[in-house]
Amino acid sequence: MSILIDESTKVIVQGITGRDGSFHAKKMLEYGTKVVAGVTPGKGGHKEHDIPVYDGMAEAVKATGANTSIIFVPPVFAADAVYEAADSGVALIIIVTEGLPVHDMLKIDRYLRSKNIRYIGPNCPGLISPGKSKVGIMSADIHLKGGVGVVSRSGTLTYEVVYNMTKAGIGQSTCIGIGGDPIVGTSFIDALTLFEKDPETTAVAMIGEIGGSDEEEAAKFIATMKKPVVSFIAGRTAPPGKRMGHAGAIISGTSGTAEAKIRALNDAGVEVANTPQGIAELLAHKLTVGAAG
Amino acid sequence: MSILIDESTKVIVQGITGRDGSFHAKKMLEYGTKVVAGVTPGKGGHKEHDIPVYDGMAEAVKATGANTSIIFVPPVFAADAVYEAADSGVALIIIVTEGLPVHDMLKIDRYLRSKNIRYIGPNCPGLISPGKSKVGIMSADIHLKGGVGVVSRSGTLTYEVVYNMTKAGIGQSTCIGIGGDPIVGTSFIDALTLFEKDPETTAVAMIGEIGGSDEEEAAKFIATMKKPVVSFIAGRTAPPGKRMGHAGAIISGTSGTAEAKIRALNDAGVEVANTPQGIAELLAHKLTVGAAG
Amino acid sequence: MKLHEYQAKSIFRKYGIPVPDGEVALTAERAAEIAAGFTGKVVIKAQVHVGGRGKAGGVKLAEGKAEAEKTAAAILGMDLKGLTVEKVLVEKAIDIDKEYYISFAMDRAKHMAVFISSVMGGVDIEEVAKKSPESINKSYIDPFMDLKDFHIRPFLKQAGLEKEACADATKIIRNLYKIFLETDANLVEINPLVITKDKKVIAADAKMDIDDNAMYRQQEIYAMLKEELEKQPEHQAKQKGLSYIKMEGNIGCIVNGAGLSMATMDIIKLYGGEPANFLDIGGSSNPEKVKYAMQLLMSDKNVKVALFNIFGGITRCDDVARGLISAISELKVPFPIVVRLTGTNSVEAKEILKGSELIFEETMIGAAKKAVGLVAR
Amino acid sequence: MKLHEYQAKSIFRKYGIPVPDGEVALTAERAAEIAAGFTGKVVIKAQVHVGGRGKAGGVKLAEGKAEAEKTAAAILGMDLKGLTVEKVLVEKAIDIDKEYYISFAMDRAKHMAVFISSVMGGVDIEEVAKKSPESINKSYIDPFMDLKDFHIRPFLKQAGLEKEACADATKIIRNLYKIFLETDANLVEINPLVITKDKKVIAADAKMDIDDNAMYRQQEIYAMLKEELEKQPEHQAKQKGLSYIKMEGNIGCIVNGAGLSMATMDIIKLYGGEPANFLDIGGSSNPEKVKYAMQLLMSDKNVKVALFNIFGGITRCDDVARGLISAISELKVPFPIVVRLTGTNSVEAKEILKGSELIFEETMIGAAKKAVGLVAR
Repeated sequence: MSILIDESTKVIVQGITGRDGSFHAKKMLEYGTKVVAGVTPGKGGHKEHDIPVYDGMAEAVKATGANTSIIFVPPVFAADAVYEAADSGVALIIIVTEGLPVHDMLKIDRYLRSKNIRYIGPNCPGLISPGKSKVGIMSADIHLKGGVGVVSRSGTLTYEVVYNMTKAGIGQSTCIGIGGDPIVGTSFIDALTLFEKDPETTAVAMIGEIGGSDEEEAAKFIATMKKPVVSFIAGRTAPPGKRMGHAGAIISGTSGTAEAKIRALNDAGVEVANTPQGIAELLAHKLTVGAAG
Repeated sequence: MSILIDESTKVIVQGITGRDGSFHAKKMLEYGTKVVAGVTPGKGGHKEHDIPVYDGMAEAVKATGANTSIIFVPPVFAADAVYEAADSGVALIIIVTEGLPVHDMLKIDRYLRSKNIRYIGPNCPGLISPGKSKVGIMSADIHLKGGVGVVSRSGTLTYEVVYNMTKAGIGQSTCIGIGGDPIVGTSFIDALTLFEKDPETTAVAMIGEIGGSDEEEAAKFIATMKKPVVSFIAGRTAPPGKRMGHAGAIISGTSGTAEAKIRALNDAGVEVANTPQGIAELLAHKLTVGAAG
Repeated sequence: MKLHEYQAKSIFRKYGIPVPDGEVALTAERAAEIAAGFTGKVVIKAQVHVGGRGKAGGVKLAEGKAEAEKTAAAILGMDLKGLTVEKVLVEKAIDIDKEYYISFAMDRAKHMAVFISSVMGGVDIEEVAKKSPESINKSYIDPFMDLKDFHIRPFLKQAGLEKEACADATKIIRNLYKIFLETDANLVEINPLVITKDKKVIAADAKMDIDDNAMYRQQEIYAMLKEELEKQPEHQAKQKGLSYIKMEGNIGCIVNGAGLSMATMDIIKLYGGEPANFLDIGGSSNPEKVKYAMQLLMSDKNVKVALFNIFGGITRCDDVARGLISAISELKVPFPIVVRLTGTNSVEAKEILKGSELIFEETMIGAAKKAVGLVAR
Repeated sequence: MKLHEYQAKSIFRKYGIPVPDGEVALTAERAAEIAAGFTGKVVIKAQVHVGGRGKAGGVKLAEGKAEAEKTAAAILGMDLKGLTVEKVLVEKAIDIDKEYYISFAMDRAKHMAVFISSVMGGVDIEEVAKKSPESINKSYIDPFMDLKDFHIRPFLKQAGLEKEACADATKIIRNLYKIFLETDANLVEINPLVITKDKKVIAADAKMDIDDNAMYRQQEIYAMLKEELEKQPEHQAKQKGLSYIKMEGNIGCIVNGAGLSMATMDIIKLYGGEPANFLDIGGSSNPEKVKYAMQLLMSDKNVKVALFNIFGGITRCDDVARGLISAISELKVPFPIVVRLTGTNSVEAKEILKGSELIFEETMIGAAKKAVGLVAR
């Protein structure tokens, strides 16, 4: 097993005729993901890497039975693309697009929740269940099929962590990038809840960063979990009041600091690595102890 | 048992200082309903029939632990009153107010559903579980505690039916007036579903009328029910294209006729009485047969 | 409440939806003057609330002042499915290339507004739905989302419009939706939406139905309708808090509650009679309302007997009785009155009415049978 | 992006929120002229993005032209918590009777906007939250509902405003919400909202923070900020698709990805160094971006060593390598460059860079240690 996506996931790429959409549709297809359709208004009937393109989501879902959509549409049109996906019947939406205004996200978030549709992002790399399916933009070759769930607010930092895990022989069940925006569809707690329930997952790595209080909330939840969780928090040296690349990575006044997050995690009994490499070491230890005990 | 309301129901009356709100708050209190608070903005701190009045719903719910609200606010302010109730934490809202515009109702309906709040009405008499609680404007004395669930789109017609049932010694578990507007919170199917599950209810009387297709939808559901259902449909003589008092009671083109509804019910095996009195006779027969069989 | 085509088109104009040049006329002379202002042919269209005006002869082409006058004269005063034509719309005729159907309506079952479109315009949409359902597209609009391009796209594609016509049609659809929301409409419809031979997109017809419940905040529209409404007894009754609909029978009904009123009519019919009206005097009946209800019945020459059916609850039977006493003492009621009163204070009511010439019955069925019997004599 | 008080107040005026009469000045002379236009006292307020300007000496009263000029001269050029005052707002002083706090903000955890109010205005709201939490009221606004009277009522009641002030305050709060929505604000704040001795309700201060992501549709606001923004290296970098934040250390960082950039800074610190900056060159790096990133580091006189940390994925290491080669050949880079490249095409990258004076490291930790060591020498 894995969470959210597996061999049966059927994906539509919204914005498939754009540069990024086309590139990643191809990469996903090469990985073995069932990319069954693309959507670009006005391009219906065309093909992109042999994937049929439709004018609209309703039509594409009806024709292919897709259950998942990944969105590569520029921010100005992204909100409408999400609404269209929401009304098409898919159960999971991955918003890769960066730069969606927060006021739009408030409404989108409320809308998708009201329809019980799971979404990931925005401004996220997507997710991968190694050996099964990739619905995202991460490079596949650093991943190894295994038992550790990875959840993270950032992209390349996660690749760094996963790369070190794989080098150490520690495989992953599913890796999810939840995105770096202030409002995201899938929180740490959401991902942890799914990992806790997933029989294949034996431990979880949570990679947080400054801004908001998602890690602090997660810490409380982890205290109730049976599976071990290790963590890394980026931004110990970040100054207050500045957005560190991600729209959500900002210390406001005294809230959202790395210190507060690390403290909350330590209080919940979670070991927090000093470096991204440290995650692999902590996991190796946990898994050995777990296997022994 | 009964459905939706019973001895434990704690009610707030929104618009308690208005003429109708005040009158019916008193009547409900006299019946034994736990009317724990009233709300009228600007009248906080006053008392109405010894019921404490608050300025807002949040405050009233916090102070009293109420789980139900009944709204007697004029149409111009009714939508806001519903939203306020929705955000206050009550689980059941009865909208007595007549005259809410349909465009307002579209949004209200979507909002309440998105929060999983049950509502009844608008433009409805409310509901009564005889001997337990009355959250509505029906006169109590025609009711008798018993085993028949009654659900209806109209007010006085239901009284007529219930009056005849009570005269014949057939008591009611709960009587719900779902309201005569085109868009209502609780449909026939919703009420039937609850009655089917309620151990105290042994049979159901459904009183429909022209307009829409709620009775036709209900017929399909009744075909799957274990409990007997009898029906009466008003408006066999109604002309097309005219609103018969209720905003929702209108035959549009060829849809919404009494004939179509009666046919659908008959097809589902439901006996439809020719007169309101006929309901009591049909029930007497069903219940005797049921007891014998 | 329905708007006439010319009224709906005046709203369309305000919202930037193109309609043919034209004006409404109450007389043939005025129609001729309007026609004289246009070169080429004009269309003269009866302004009545019935479907299929064209087939029924309510829409005609004419050319020149004289012909327009003659045609308008023929249409004005015409009886269209029971309604008399009092106004005509005189419009410059347009060169039709293609005809489509678009509307925004309420879907009661889905609790959503719906955008309905068809590539078969200019004909009755219910007919199209039966014969060519594949030509119809429905896009449901979630109340939390509003109209989006993806709701419109399927129509544009099916219609195969060229780029410029696409942009024009999109603008019209967006403005139509705006009208739908801002006028509290139950229905706004363009049938046909026309592409002219010179590639213009025009609303050739216009239909609007406004939510009665929203009239308090639709004062502009109410002002448009006021004059015509005030002539209707249904509307006069409504202003007094009564719901009245005239029927063709001879047994006048006065009932409290809409459902009970319909049921009373049904029972009259069941026992062989014909109801003269639907009349719901509402919840809290005061004597004035009862008196007014009786006057309504008296204004209908067909009425041969009145049937009072009151189920007292919030409505107190003694209040109704007092109204009844005052009505029969002040008005010379020319027909017998059958009364059935049950519920709150019905004993007191019967006391009040004792000695009057009213005919009492205990049950709905009894009262209906009695009334039918009285008419049959 | 934060607006200055005078900019926010210009928006307030447009939306009908009363603010004191006043104007912005870049010189003491201009400040004096503005002051001369008012009778009575004026307030001269430093326009810089720091909290607690008053306590820090950035807000002063003055009377008459001469005193205003003297005061403005003292404030202009002042250093307030590291920022130099370049503009002052000169306003007619108001007679304060009562001070309140109101704002609309984003609640990240609840995914909702929130209306925050307090009867303790004119002081830091975070302080109030600690010391008198009971004075603060929060009403969460569901995105599907918008602002309703019941969100506002608790504040009006707690503030105990008289009828007219109630109506004025309600209007201000509704307009503030409109600004919040229509300008894509993360925060709009009035602190204090003042009731003057003659019972007027006035926004004495104004704070606004606009969502960077919404700038594409907030052109009017962007135009207001443009001049000041264009002076900032952070903003210039952003225009080129890079995320740059200057820090006080001496190890310049060039990294792909925001999280990895922060982690790189953290590791430098962990091993005893001080990062000179945050710099994320983003996902699809072209050689021009790499060159520009190097120029940014060179423009910071503190930088003693550069640390490249690239995790190739979508970003191809060979692209970065080509950029790097072109940068070092065209620019005279005055400090050593430590390079760590991993992932997609890293082998090709190393081939490209072979023979250059770059210092290679295999791991993040290795690269950080090396950079720290180079600075320490």
